[in-house]
Amino acid sequence: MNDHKIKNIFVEGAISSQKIAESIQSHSSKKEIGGHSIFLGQVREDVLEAGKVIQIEYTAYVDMALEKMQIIREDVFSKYPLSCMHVYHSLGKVNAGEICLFVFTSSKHRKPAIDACAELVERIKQELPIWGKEILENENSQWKENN
Amino acid sequence: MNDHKIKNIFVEGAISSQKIAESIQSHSSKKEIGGHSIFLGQVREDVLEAGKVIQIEYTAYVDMALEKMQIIREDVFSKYPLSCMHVYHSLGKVNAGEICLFVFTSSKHRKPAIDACAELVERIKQELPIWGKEILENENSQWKENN
Amino acid sequence: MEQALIRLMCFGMLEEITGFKERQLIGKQDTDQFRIWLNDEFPELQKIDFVIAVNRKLINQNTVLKNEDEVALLPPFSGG
Amino acid sequence: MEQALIRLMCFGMLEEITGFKERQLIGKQDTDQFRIWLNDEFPELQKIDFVIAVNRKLINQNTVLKNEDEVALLPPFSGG
Repeated sequence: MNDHKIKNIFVEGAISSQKIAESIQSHSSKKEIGGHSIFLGQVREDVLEAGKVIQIEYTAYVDMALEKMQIIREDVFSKYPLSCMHVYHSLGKVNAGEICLFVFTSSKHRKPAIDACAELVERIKQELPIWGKEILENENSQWKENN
Repeated sequence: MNDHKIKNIFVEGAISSQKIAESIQSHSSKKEIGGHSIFLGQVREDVLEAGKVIQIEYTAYVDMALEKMQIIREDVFSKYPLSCMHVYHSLGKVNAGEICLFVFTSSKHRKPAIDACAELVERIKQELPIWGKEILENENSQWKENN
Repeated sequence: MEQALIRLMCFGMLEEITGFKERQLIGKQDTDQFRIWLNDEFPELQKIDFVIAVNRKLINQNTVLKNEDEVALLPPFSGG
Repeated sequence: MEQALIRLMCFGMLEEITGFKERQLIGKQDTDQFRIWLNDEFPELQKIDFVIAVNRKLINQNTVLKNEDEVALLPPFSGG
């Protein structure tokens, strides 16, 4: 634990393109920024043996995920000269084609923004206690496995 | 040269966050996509010896830039399994804090999208005949140099 | 000696297997004792890949359990 | 022999130095001849870093110039 306030990353349902636009727009006042890197995770309509995925329902161990995200955030801030870092992840139901993960880093130069964003995405996928349950068109479901 | 239609990448003035949102939104129907990677170049309010940068005015050798971009596009498409690739660059005046470059790649999995986007940004900066003239607050100007 | 009362939580597919999301559990001195109880109570968990967190930190060795500790069973993560 | 009429273009700071964006030029058989003419006409260009494109391709060796070729002087790129 540390002295910093724990930031929330979770949003209910899909992340809208409007929210992403607003987040980008809000950085126009930060005039020391030269590059933004963004990663968006989109729910895939995978066709599994058991059927076609139409939705993923996300659950998380929220308290642990936020504590872990705080550690990741501090690691990445100390490794790269970033102006900003924003992370949002969906909870609950997200339809195929909708956005479930939004990672946004900004820096004076492009390289730290790009590298930090890529590293954040990997760590979020590997280290945050979040689970996706794939809802199939035939009303069956199965638990997602990350590769 | 090749058989493909040459795509335009140039837009007059800054690239709006609304345009970026619309571009993201339009991919929600492509349900095989699992990850999008986006790079945004933002005009920095650099403080130079000669004064503070308030705007960059971009010019380009448009025909050559579009031909070169077509080659880069095909190289990157043949190297990474991408669903989509979009590149936009400003011409004319872009104020500090505004977006002048928008690179957007999408793939089934995150890694090709992220790697392709990073490679595109490098190649665009190094290989496209585009020039930025930094307009200073004291009405002087100087030609930008990429690092 | 007072017995530790822990808060036991299950996530993802483990909630479906055990049939509970959260319950209280008493009398387990450490995570090794806890694992023995878990295997007795839910033998089907032996086929499942999962890790244990105590107070929101993953553990990889036997850990003493204190009163009000939060013990969570976590299947492989699949966020993003 | 008919003399090639080429289209000569300057970009970025080179447009400011030469004072033109585009003009026609006649009688240069290849890019080596063209460079000699350029150095005579604009000696200040010798201090400037630039490359030459013929028909929108960068050249790195002497290149024959044909009628209607597009010859461009390009200072270091600074897009993005």
